[in-house]
Amino acid sequence: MSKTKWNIILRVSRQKDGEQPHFDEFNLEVDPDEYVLDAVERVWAFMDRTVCFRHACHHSTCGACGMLVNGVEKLTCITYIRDVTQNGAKLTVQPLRNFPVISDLAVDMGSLYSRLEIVGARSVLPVPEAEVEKPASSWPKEDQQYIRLADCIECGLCISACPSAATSGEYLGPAVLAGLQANALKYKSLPFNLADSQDGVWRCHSAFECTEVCPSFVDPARRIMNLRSQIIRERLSGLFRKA
Amino acid sequence: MSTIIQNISKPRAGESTWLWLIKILTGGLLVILLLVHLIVNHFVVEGGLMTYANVVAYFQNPWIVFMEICFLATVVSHSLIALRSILLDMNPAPNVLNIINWVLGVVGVGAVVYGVWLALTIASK
Amino acid sequence: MESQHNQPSPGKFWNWFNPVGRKTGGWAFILNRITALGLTFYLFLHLIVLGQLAKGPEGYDSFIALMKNPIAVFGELLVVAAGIIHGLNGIRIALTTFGVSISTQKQLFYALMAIALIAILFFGIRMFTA
Amino acid sequence: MSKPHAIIIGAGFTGTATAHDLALRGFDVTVVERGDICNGTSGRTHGLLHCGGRYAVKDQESAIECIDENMILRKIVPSVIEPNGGLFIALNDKDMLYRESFIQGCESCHIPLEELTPEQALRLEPNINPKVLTAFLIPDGTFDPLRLALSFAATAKKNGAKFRTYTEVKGLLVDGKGTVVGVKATERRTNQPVEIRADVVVNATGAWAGEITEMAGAKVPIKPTPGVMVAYEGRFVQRAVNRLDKPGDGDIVLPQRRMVVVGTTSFEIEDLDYVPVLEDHVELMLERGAELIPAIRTAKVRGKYMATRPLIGSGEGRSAARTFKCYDHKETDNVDGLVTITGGKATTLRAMAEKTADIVCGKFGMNVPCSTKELPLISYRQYYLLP
Repeated sequence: MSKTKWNIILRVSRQKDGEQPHFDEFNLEVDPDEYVLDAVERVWAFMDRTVCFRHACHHSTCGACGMLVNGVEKLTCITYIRDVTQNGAKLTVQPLRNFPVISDLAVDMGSLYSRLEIVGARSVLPVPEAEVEKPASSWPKEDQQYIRLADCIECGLCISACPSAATSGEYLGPAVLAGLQANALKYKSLPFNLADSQDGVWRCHSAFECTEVCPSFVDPARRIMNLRSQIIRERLSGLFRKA
Repeated sequence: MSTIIQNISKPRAGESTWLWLIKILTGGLLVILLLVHLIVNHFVVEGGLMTYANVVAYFQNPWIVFMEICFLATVVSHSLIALRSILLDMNPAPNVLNIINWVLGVVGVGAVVYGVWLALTIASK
Repeated sequence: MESQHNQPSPGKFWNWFNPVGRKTGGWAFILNRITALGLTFYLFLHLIVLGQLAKGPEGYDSFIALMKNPIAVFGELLVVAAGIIHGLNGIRIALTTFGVSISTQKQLFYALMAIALIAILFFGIRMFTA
Repeated sequence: MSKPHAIIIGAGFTGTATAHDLALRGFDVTVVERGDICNGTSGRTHGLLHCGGRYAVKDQESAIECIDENMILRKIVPSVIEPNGGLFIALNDKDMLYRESFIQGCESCHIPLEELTPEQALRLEPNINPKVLTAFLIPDGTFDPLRLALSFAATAKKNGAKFRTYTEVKGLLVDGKGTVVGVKATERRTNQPVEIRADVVVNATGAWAGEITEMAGAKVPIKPTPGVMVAYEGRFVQRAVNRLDKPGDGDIVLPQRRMVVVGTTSFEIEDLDYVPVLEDHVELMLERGAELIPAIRTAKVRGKYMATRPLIGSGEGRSAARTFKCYDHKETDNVDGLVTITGGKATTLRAMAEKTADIVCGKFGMNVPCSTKELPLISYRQYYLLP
């Protein structure tokens, strides 16, 4: 790791309880191979103890530290400083979009968690069902018995990046639809009706920004499209069932 | 369980699968119809329908009349269904949504009826 | 002070237009929606204008004469361009919805826009030289 | 009399588990946390659902606590755990020397283990070092740190506990007789001072416990000992892989989602609030991790982070006892109304809460039995649904 140090200006979005957001700038000596979250934590530790930000695991398993870094949704604990700025340049961190701001960089993702709960998105699932790109059937027999934490770390980046989620709070959102897609969809069940409603898959307008920002291999866009095909198949076969 | 489940658990009469399928099918159809429309009406037909006489002559063939009406119905349904899904982004309350459905329905049917009338009047000239 | 836990921040209708930090897909969506709104507006304009045909030759021919100036032709070229861009992008959306080339949706978009550019040039030249 | 009101400082593992236990035992609970849930050591723990094997030889008290709690957590909060077990593998003769004492240690701590031949081990986990000489199957597991704490916090909330995050304790409220009767804090969302009164204050701030006790002139023998962990992209194994040896650096690699996390090291620090990730420790993790799973050598680094373990007492780094202690400062420093709980391991959070709740109930003469061993926790997401 390079020993050269960079001097950057960290512009932190500040917003205390209802006032208009404004930026505070901090001059910081950083190591380019550090993460953006380390820089934010150093600002809190040494420069301004009033800075509020959410963070827990620091290695992309908890989903707490999502922020806008130079306007793009990033998981700051795994985003190298050298990938988002240069020596002597600025680095802007802001809270995620489409969530109410608790304070400064911390947002309240209660709406995301409660919807994941309602659609029954699983937090742990059998290993063969966990990855979208590898169908369950392609997993070796002995892997069937293992259970692991899901890919989705519920970090909210996809909800922040989604243009549909930006327009109204009712849209379930990419992460929720992706969580729903991972479960087998039963025709006319509550999750099916939630998915097949105007606030479900039909509010997605294929911007693919969710997959673009997802740090965790979930590929929500692919899952939403798969969910659509499932719903269309169910609806079409529903016709013949009735006939 | 919580307020959340009330307002999103009842799948509001929204753009269900059928509306979406119509939108995507008419969309696919339109890609062909639009190209045909552009090329035939303005490049193939002599005079490019630039004069009243050209148009009347063009509309004497009943097939053309039928084709233009189909094209109109397709493009009107596609655009109004899509406009409706854009309006859904305004998160309209159920009663407002009903009004939107009605208005778009009336506008759509009205446009097609108007188109048929127009095509027939030209054809009869 | 418990912030309203379950309420997302109430979005505004025009928030869909937020290109900050967006990549190809986000831009394609914005482009798709703008062309859609333009085309719908033109559709109804087009229908109203064609109404002149019912009133006999004077109305229609005088309107066509009016439309001969380069600005109007450029306007019509914009409509043609919007139609082509929207149509081709629509193919991309239909394909990806049925699972085709989701992982290569960006490349597909650029390829389709290249075709669109060629078509627009073709129509543009024809319209301005006719 | 109405429910006694307990303030718990710190919303990490110990804080949330204690809130859960006290809420069940009839306390009004307010958890005060300067950041959000798990933003201290608990968030950055390795994530190992410990079976106690690592401590079966030298620290059997901790080992027994771990295996018992391991089994309980698998029952009460399965939705945050990867319960796929673990392996202790020997890679050279020095490791083999540890084999006998490891078997005896595990048996005396009732840690179930099963010895595998190298072929069996490699068939179960093809990516471990092919030079494996012997392997032991033990009931390790992995958990998601934030969601483990949130599960306890959600259940506590369901039973009436209040969580005041982004509220930093600046001082303790003390009455005439020197009894702690509440906390002075800053509500960081508005930068306004706030005072919360309570019948008892539980100091569950882990490595920061000393900072809180200082406010009351009391002391706890805490030696904050950070360790570096490195997460690599790629789920090379389904089970946690431990080095068959006495505790050392980088001797555990565990799978988590689509990563493997190599841990950990041990070093001394002064400033608790920011501990840099030491570069040579990261290189050591790469080297040691690659010994256990060679594929790590070419894997992409996902995240490098550090967690400050609250070790108790005199022992040097590794040898310090890893069990936990609960101090009623009425006995230790003649300061009533303040109880400190620290030390211990992530896996033993429920047991630490039980002991703390026992002591706190004792102070109020309430002998309410602990019921958290069997009670399943509600979904961690409920923390966000409940008001």
